[in-house]
Amino acid sequence: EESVDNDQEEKDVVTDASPDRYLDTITILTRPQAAAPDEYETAMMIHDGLLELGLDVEVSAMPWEQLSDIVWYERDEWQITGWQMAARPERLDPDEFTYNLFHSGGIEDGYNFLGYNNPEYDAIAEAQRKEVDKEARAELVKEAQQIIADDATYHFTVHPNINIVYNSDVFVKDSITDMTGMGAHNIWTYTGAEPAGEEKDIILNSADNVQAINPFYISGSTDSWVTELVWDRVMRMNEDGLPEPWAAESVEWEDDSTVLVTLRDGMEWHDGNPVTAEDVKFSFDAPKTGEVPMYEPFVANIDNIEVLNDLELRFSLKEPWAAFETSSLAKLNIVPKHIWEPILEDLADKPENAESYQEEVPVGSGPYKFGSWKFQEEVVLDANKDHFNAPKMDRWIVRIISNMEAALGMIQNGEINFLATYMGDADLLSQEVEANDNLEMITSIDLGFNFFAVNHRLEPFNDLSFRKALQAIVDKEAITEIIWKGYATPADSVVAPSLEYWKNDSISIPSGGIDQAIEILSEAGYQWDEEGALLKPE
Amino acid sequence: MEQGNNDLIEVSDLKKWFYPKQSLIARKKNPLRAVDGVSFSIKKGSSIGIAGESGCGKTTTGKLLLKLHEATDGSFKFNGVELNEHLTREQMRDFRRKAQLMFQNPFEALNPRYTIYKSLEEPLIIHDLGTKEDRKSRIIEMLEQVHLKPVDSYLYKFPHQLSGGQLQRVVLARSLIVNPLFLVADEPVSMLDVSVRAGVLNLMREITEKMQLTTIYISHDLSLIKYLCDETVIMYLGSIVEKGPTDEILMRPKHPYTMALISAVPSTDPTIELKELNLKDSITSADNIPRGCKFQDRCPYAQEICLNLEPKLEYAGTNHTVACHFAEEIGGMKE
Amino acid sequence: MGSSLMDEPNVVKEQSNFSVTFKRSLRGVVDFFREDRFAMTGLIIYSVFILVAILAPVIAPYDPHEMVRINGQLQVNVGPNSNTYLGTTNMGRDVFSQLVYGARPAVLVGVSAAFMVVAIGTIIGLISGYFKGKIDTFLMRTTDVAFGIPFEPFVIVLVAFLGPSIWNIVLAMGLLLWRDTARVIRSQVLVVRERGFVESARVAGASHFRILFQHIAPNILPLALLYGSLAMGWAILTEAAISFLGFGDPSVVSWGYMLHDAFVSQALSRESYSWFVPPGICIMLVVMAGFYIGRGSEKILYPRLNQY
Amino acid sequence: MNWMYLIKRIGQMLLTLWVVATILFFIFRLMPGNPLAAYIDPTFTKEQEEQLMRQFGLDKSLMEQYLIYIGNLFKGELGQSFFYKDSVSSIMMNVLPNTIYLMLFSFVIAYVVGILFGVLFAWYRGTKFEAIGLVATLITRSAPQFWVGMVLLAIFSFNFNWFPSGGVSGAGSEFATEWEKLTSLDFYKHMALPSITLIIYLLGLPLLLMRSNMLDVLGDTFVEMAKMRGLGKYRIMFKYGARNAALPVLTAMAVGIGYTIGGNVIIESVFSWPGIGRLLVNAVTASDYPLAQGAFLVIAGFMIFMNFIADLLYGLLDPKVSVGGGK
Amino acid sequence: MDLLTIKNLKIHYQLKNGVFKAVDGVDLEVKKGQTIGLVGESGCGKSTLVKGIMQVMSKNAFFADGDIEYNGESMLAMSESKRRGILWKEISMIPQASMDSMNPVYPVVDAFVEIMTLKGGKSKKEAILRAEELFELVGIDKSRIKDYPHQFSGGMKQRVAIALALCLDPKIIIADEPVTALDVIVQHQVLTMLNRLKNELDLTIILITHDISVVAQTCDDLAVMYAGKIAEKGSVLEVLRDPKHPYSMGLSNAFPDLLKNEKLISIEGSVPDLAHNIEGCRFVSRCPFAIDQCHTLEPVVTEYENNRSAACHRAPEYRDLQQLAEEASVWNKVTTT
Ligand SMILES: Nc1ncnc2c1ncn2[C@@H]1O[C@H](COP(=O)(O)OP(=O)(O)OP(=O)(O)O)[C@@H](O)[C@H]1O
Ligand SMILES: Nc1ncnc2c1ncn2[C@@H]1O[C@H](COP(=O)(O)OP(=O)(O)OP(=O)(O)O)[C@@H](O)[C@H]1O
Ligand SMILES: [Mg+2]
Ligand SMILES: [Mg+2]
Repeated sequence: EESVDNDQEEKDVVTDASPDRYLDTITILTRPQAAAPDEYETAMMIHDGLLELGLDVEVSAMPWEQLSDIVWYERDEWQITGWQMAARPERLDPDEFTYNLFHSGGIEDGYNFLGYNNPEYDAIAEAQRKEVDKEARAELVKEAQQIIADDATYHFTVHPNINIVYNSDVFVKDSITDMTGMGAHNIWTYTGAEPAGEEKDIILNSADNVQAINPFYISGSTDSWVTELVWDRVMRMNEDGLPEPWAAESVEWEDDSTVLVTLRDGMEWHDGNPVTAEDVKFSFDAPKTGEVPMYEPFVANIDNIEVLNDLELRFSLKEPWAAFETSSLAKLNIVPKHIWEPILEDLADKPENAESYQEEVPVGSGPYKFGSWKFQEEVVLDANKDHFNAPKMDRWIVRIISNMEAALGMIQNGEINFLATYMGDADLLSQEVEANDNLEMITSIDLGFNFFAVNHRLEPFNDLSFRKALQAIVDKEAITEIIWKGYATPADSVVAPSLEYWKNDSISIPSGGIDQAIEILSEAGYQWDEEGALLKPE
Repeated sequence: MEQGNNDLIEVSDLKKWFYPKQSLIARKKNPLRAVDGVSFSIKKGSSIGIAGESGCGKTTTGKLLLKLHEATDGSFKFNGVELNEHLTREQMRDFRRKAQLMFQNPFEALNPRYTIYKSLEEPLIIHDLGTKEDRKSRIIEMLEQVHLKPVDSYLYKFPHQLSGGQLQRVVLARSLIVNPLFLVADEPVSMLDVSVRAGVLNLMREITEKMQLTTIYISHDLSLIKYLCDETVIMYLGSIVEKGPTDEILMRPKHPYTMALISAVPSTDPTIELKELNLKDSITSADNIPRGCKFQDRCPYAQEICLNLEPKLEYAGTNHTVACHFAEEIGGMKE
Repeated sequence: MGSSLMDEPNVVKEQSNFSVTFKRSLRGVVDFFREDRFAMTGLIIYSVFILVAILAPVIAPYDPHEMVRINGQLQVNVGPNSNTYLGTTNMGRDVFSQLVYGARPAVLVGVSAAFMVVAIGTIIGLISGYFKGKIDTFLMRTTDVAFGIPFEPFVIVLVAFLGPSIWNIVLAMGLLLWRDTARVIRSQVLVVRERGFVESARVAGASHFRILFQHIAPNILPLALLYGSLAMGWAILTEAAISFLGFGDPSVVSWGYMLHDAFVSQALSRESYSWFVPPGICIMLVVMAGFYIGRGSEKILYPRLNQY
Repeated sequence: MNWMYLIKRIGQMLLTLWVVATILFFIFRLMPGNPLAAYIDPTFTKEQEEQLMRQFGLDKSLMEQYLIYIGNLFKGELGQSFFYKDSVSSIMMNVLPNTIYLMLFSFVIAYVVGILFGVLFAWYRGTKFEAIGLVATLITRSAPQFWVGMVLLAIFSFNFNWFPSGGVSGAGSEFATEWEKLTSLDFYKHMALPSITLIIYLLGLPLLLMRSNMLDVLGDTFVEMAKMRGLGKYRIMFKYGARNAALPVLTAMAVGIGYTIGGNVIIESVFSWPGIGRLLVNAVTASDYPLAQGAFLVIAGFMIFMNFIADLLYGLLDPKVSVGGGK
Repeated sequence: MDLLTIKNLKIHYQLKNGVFKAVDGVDLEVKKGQTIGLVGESGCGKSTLVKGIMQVMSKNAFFADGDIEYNGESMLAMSESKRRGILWKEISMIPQASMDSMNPVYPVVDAFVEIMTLKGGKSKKEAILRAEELFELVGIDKSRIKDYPHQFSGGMKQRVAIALALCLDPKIIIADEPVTALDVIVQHQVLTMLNRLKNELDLTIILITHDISVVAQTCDDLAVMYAGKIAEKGSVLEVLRDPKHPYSMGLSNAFPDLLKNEKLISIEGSVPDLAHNIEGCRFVSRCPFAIDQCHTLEPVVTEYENNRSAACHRAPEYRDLQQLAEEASVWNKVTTT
C-alpha cells in the first residue's frame, strides 16, 4: 500500500487524457510453468512490473512449438516473449550471437525475429566476421555488445548454471572435464572419464527423445550428443572453448582464405574402411547438393576443396571468415563417402532429402560405435577402442527420462551415474549431492542465456525509452535470487562471462526497478491518468 | 356410425411376428409367430375370454387390439373402422378413449410417483374432458363405483400405500373413467391373493354389465373365464383352435387341446381324483412351427393328414368352431 | 354415446405438472440421501467443497498467485506454520490459499462437466430408448463412435489445439463423457418403457412428450444424477491429469495444477508433503464422494438388496 | 454361428472406425497454426518449405487430402512422422508392444484380484470387512493415478531403491528376442511400479462390478437351492455365485482393455514407459500431426475393436442371449 | 412317531426398527408317509417356515422361540455338520421357480453328480447312473442329462427339480409352491408326478401353496396358515368340507371351480402388520363373526377328533357360522366397517 502512494507522487498525473494516448494490452508470451518454470515465473514478474507501471498486461503461456511458431512466422503478432539461447560448441565463437541475432538481414526470416535494425551495428557485425586478427576482432565484438545494451535490444535475465552430477564411485574424479560454457557434459568427459570401480558404463539421462541418429541431421540436443560421439570432426572445441585439431593432425591457415588440413594417419570407419581426405571433401561438399539443408549455411563460404592426397586437403574460402574453424571445421561431421554417396544420389530426384534417412546401423569413425537404439528408451554406444582418443569406459548409454524428479531419484539410486541434464531445482540438487557421499556436482556457467525479447516493430517497444524502462523492471538480481535461487549468473550480454576474451565487462544496464522505470518514462514524456494508467508522450 | 352388424370388434387373420434380435450364436433365426392368423368378432356388450397355455399369444393379441403393437398383417376393425393402418391423430385419440386395457399387475400399472387422484385424472386431461371440478367429481364417482370408500381416504395416497386388491380397483377405475366401449383385461387378478381376487372379479362382472362394456378377458385359468365370459376362445401357439359359447366349450369341447386343458384344471373338491392327461410332450415353439397342424406332436389322435394339412376353423355347432380334422370323432368320443 | 363429461366440452388448458413431478422426484432423492449413510457422506463432501469454492476469497488468507512476504521476507519452501497453514511453494505462494481456490475450478469443471453429461446423455438416452427404430440406431451408432474415441488422448489433442483453457477442457470432456450416461439411460428407458404404468399411459392416449417427460424421465432421474455425480469425479480427475501432463490452463490454480506445480518443482524430493499431499486428497475426496453416492444408489439400482 | 450377423457387426465396426478416422482427420486439419511449424527450421527457404508441403501432401485441397488419407488407411499406411522422419507405423511398432505388455500384465492381475475381492465383499456384505474393503477400494479408485505413481516412485524407488523408476529394462540390457525380454527378471522389476499403479486403479472396476453382480446372483434361487442342498460356502461362493456373476465382468474386461490403452498416457509419462500413450503426448506436444494422428487412430482402433469383441463376448456368454427366445 | 415336529416355532426378521414376526408360533407334526398341504395367503410366512426348516434363512432372520425336531432330535441344537448331513439326505426340497433353481452355466447332470458325490458318497459314475435312473423315473429321456437348464421346458425343469430332490432318497420332501406360475397342463403333469412318487416311494411331502385346489388334489392333510400362525389343521377332506375357522370358510368361498356355479365371495381387508404386536385374534379385522373377545384375547388352539385343530373363539359354533358364511352380504359387511 505504502509503496504505491510513493510512486504516485513521482508520477506525472494528467486528467482527461485523449483516448489515443492509452496503450493496448500487452501480452507476454512464455512457455508454461511445466516446461520452463523459470521463464514463466520471470514472465509473471514482468507482468507484475508492467501492471504497476499502469499497463494492461496478460501472460499467455503456450507450448514451445506454438510459441515459436508465432514468434517466427507471425513477426508482427507478438509483443514480448520469453526466449533462450542454448549453449552449443560453435557458439563458443561470438560470431553466431553477434551477427545472426541482430543483423538486419535476419529481420524478414532470420534470427533477428525481433526486428532490430541499426545500420551502425550491422557494419560492426560484418566487420568482426572478416577480421582475422583476433585482437582487433575482440574489440569489434565488445563494441557490438555495448550497442546491444545501449539499444536495450534484448532484456537479458541470466546465464543459467549448468549443474552436472556424477557418481564418484563410478568415475575417477579428475577424469571429468568441465568445458567452458558447456559444462561437464561433453565429448572430453565421455572419452576421458576413467572408471573408478567395476562399472564401465556411462549411464546418463536425457529429457528429450532421440529423434534421429544421422550425421546430416540433428534435430534435438540429444541427437547431437550421439552424433558427436559416433562421427569425428576435423576440429573440436577444447575445454577452453577454442577449436583444436581432432581428426586433423594439423590445420594451417595458408592465408586469410586458404586452409590446409592434414588428417591423422590410420583412422578407420566403424565398418573397417579407412578414413580418407576424399571422405572429408565429400562431407563438406554434400550440403551443397541440396540434400542436406541443415548444413548449407556452414559451407556456403567454402569456394572449393582440393584433395592433395589421402590425408591432405585444402579449403579455399570465398572471403575471409574468422569463425571458419568453429563454425565449419568443428561443426560438420565427417561421413563415410562409400555409404552416403549412393544414398545422396538416390535421394537426388526424390522429394525427401538426407535428413529423413536413417541408417540401420549408423557408421562413423568416432570414439564410440553405434550399439543399439530403443525408441523412447535409450541409445547405447560401444567404445571404439581403436580410436585415437579411445574412451576409457566400455559403453555410453543415454536413457530417456522426461521426468526430472525421476532423474534426480535415479542418480541417487544408481540407475544412472551421470546426470547430464537437469532442469529442475538446483538448490535441491545440491542438497542431495551434499547428502550423498558418492555424488559430485560440477557447476559451470552456461554459455547460453535467457532473455525476454520485445518486438521492435510495435508500439511501445519501438521507443528506446520504453525498452530502457523495461530493462529497469527486469531485475536480474532479483530473478537470479528468487527464481533461480542463486543458481545462475545475471546476464547483460550475448557473450558469457566465461568467454573472458570476448566479453565486454563494462556494460551497464538500468536495474533500478519500478522507480527507475517511472523516472525513465517520465523523462521521455510519458504520463499517467488519475487511475494510474500509463499514457504515451503527446 | 351404426354398421349393419352389431360387432364392435372384427378381427380377421391378424398376425404378429416378432423378429428376434440377432446374435452371434444364431440359435433361432425364424420369426417368432406370437399371433399367427387370428380371426374372431365380438358383439357389442358381450364378453369373451381368451385362454391357452403360457406363451400362446394371448397377451400379444390383447395388445394388438389396443394398438400397443403394430400388427404384422391382417385386419382389425373397431366399430367398423379399419385400424390396422396408419391412423390420423384424431382417429387415434378417439380410439384411445374408447378402448382401454386393464393390466395384470396392479402394482406396476400405476405410476409410483402419482397420487391416485393424479393417476385417475390423467386420462381426463389427455382427452380434454371437463373442467377441473368436473374431473374431480368424475373421479370420486368412479372410486365409489369400484367400492373404494370413503373416497377421501384414497384420493391422495400413493400406489405403494394401497393393497393389491385396492390397487386393482383403482386400475379398473382408471380404465373406465373415460367411458370406453371396449376393455381388454389381461390376467386382471393373477397377481392378487386368492382372498381378494374374488372381490375384484365380482366388481368387474358387475361394472361391465352395468356399463354395457364389450370386454375381453385374458387368462390361463378356465374357471375364471367361466365365471366372467359369455364366449371363450382357446388359443394354441398363436392360433385359435376352438371358440364358442363358454358353457358349450367347457361342457362339450371338440379339440383335443381344449379337452386336455379342461381336464387339467384341478378341482377344489378333494374327492375328485386327478385324471390322466391325454397329451404328449412338445418340442414345438412359436418360432419353430411345423407344417400341418400345430398341435400334431402333442396330439394323441394325430394322423397322417395332421402332419401335412393345417386344419381350418370349422363349425361344430351353433357359434362353436373348432380347428381339428377329427373334431367330430374326438368330440363324440368324449360323450 | 354421451357421457356426462362429453356434454360439457369445457376445455381446460392443461397445467404443466412437470414442476410437481420434479419436486416429487426430488423428494425421492432427498429421502434416498437421508436413508443412506454412504450417499449422505458423499453429499456432505460435495456441499463442503461447493461452499469452500464460493467462499474462497474469505477463507484463503492470500491471493493464490501472490508471493507471500512476511516482514519483507519472501517465504519460499517453508513448512506449515501459523502464517501459511500448509507452507509455501518454491515460489513463495501459499499452499493453503491455492488449495482453497483450487476448489473453484474443481467445482466449475465438475459441475459443468456433470451438467453436460447429464443433459446430453439423458436426452440422447431417453430419445434413443423410447423411439427405437432408426432414431435409436442412429443415436447408438453415434454413441459407438464416441465410445471409439479414447478419452484422455482426445482431451489432450483438443486442448492442445483449442488452447489450454479450462473451458476447453470442459468442452472436450462434455463432447465424450455423455456416452456412458446415454447408454445406461437408454437401457433403463428400454426397461421403464415396458413397465405397466407407461403402457397404461399409452392406452390412455398420452402423447410421446408426456410419456417421456412425465412418466419415464422422473424414473431415470436418480440414475442420471448418479451418472452426473460420477462424471463430476471423472471430470476433476481428468482436469488434474491434463494439468499434470502440462496441457492445463496455466492461469487457473486447480488442484491438478498444484500437483503439477509441486511435481515440476520437485516437492516430492524436497519432501514437501504439505504441498504435495493435500491437493491429491482433495481430488480423491471429491471423486470418492461421487462413488459414495453411487454406492448408496445401489439400492435404487438393485432393489433386491433391500430385502436383506 | 451366425455369419451374417458377424459380418454385419464387422461392418458396423468398420463404419465406426471410418467415422472416428474422419473426425480425427478434420480435427487435425482444421485446427489453427501451420502444421509444419515444428518441422520447418528458421534456415528454410520458401522453396524448401513449399517442397515440404508437397512432400506431406499439404498443398492439395482438403478433400483431396482426405481421400488420400483414407486411401492410405486402407493400405495400412499412417503417413510419415514430421519429427522422426520415419513412417508412423514403424515408430508405433516400436512402442506398441511395451504398452500391451504393461497393460495386459496389470489387467490380468487386477481382474483376478478384483474379481476375488468382489466375490468376498458381496458374500460378506454388511460386515466390517466389506465396509473397510469397500472404502479402501473407493480410495484407490479415486486417487489420481499420477499422484499414486509418484508416491510409489518416491517410496519404493528413490527411498528404498527396491524397484527401478522408469523404462522397460535396465540400462544397456540387450535381449536377443522379445521372448528373452519377457522372461527376464529385469523386465518385471521395471514393470513393477507402473503395473502396481495401474493395478491399484484398475482393480476397482472389476471389484465393484463383480460385487454388485454377485449380490444379484446371490439372491437368485439356484444359489438359495445350493445352500439348501447343504453345499460348502466356497463352493457356493465360486461355483454358483462367481461363475455366474463373472460373465458381465468379462465383457467389461474387453471394453476395459480398450480403455486402458487409451488411458495409459499418464502412467507411461510418470514412469518413462516407452509406450504409445507417451508417444501420443510427445507427438501432440511436438505438433507432430501424422504421428499424433496415427497414435490416436491406433488407440481408437484398438478400443473400437475391443468394444466389438465385448459385444460378441456378451452375445456368447450371456445365457439370456444364447438361450434365444426362452424366458 | 412323528418324523418332523415343529413346536411353537417363531421366526422373526430383524428390521431397522423392531422385529417382523413372520412365523409366530407354528405347531406342526409330520408323520412318515403323510402328505401335508400348507396353504395361506401371500406373506403369511410359508416360505419363511420352509427356509427355517432348511436352515437357509436371510441374514436378518432368527429363531425367536420353539424348535424343529427331526426324528426326535432338535435341529436347532445339533451340530452344523450333523445338520448339513440331514439337509437333502433326509429332507430335500422342490423349489417354486424351477427355472432358476439350477446353475445356468452347468449341465443339469452336474448338480446331480455334485450332490451325490459330496453327500451321497457315490462315485461320479454311480452318480451319473443314478441320475439317469431318476430321469426315467420322472419321465424324461435319460439322454438329456447333459443338457443345460435352459434347454428344458418349464414342466421338464420342474420334473428335473423333483428328480434332484429325490437323488439322495430323502425321507421328507418339502415343495414350496411347486406349481405356482406353471400352466395348468404343466401343473397337472407335476402334480400327477408327485402323486405317483408319493405312492411308489412312500415319501413324506410337505406341499406349500396358496391354491387349495392343488392341495385338494394331492394331499392327505391340510394346515391353513394365517399371518404367521396355523389357523386350522386336519384332513383335507374335512377341512375343506367342514371348516371350523372362519378364514378357512372364506377361503373356499373365494375359489372359483370349473364344476361349480356359485358366486365367489372374497375376504375383504388385509393381513395385519406383523411388525406390530397383535392383541387378540389375527383375523379379527377381516372376520365377519368377530365378537368382543376376539379383539382382546388370542384364541388358543383347540384339538378336535380326527387330529383336527382350530384356533378360533367361535369354533364351537362352527356349524352356524358355515351357513352364514355362504352369504356374500355377511362378508361384505366387513369392508364398510
Ligand atoms: N415384445 C416381444 N418381443 C419378442 N417376443 C415377444 C414379445 N412379446 C411377446 N413375445 C413372445 O410372443 C409369444 C407370445 O407371448 P404372449 O405374451 O402373447 O403370451 P401369453 O399367451 O400372454 O403368455 P402368458 O400366459 O405367459 O402371459 C411368446 O413366445 C413371447 O415370448
Ligand atoms: N429378510 C426379510 N426381512 C424382513 N421381512 C421379510 C424378510 N423375508 C420375508 N419377510 C416378510 O415376512 C413375511 C413372510 O414372508 P414369506 O416369504 O414367508 O411369505 P410366504 O407365505 O411364503 O408368501 P408368498 O406366498 O408370497 O411366497 C412377508 O411379509 C415378508 O415380507
Ligand atoms: Mg400374458
Ligand atoms: Mg413364499
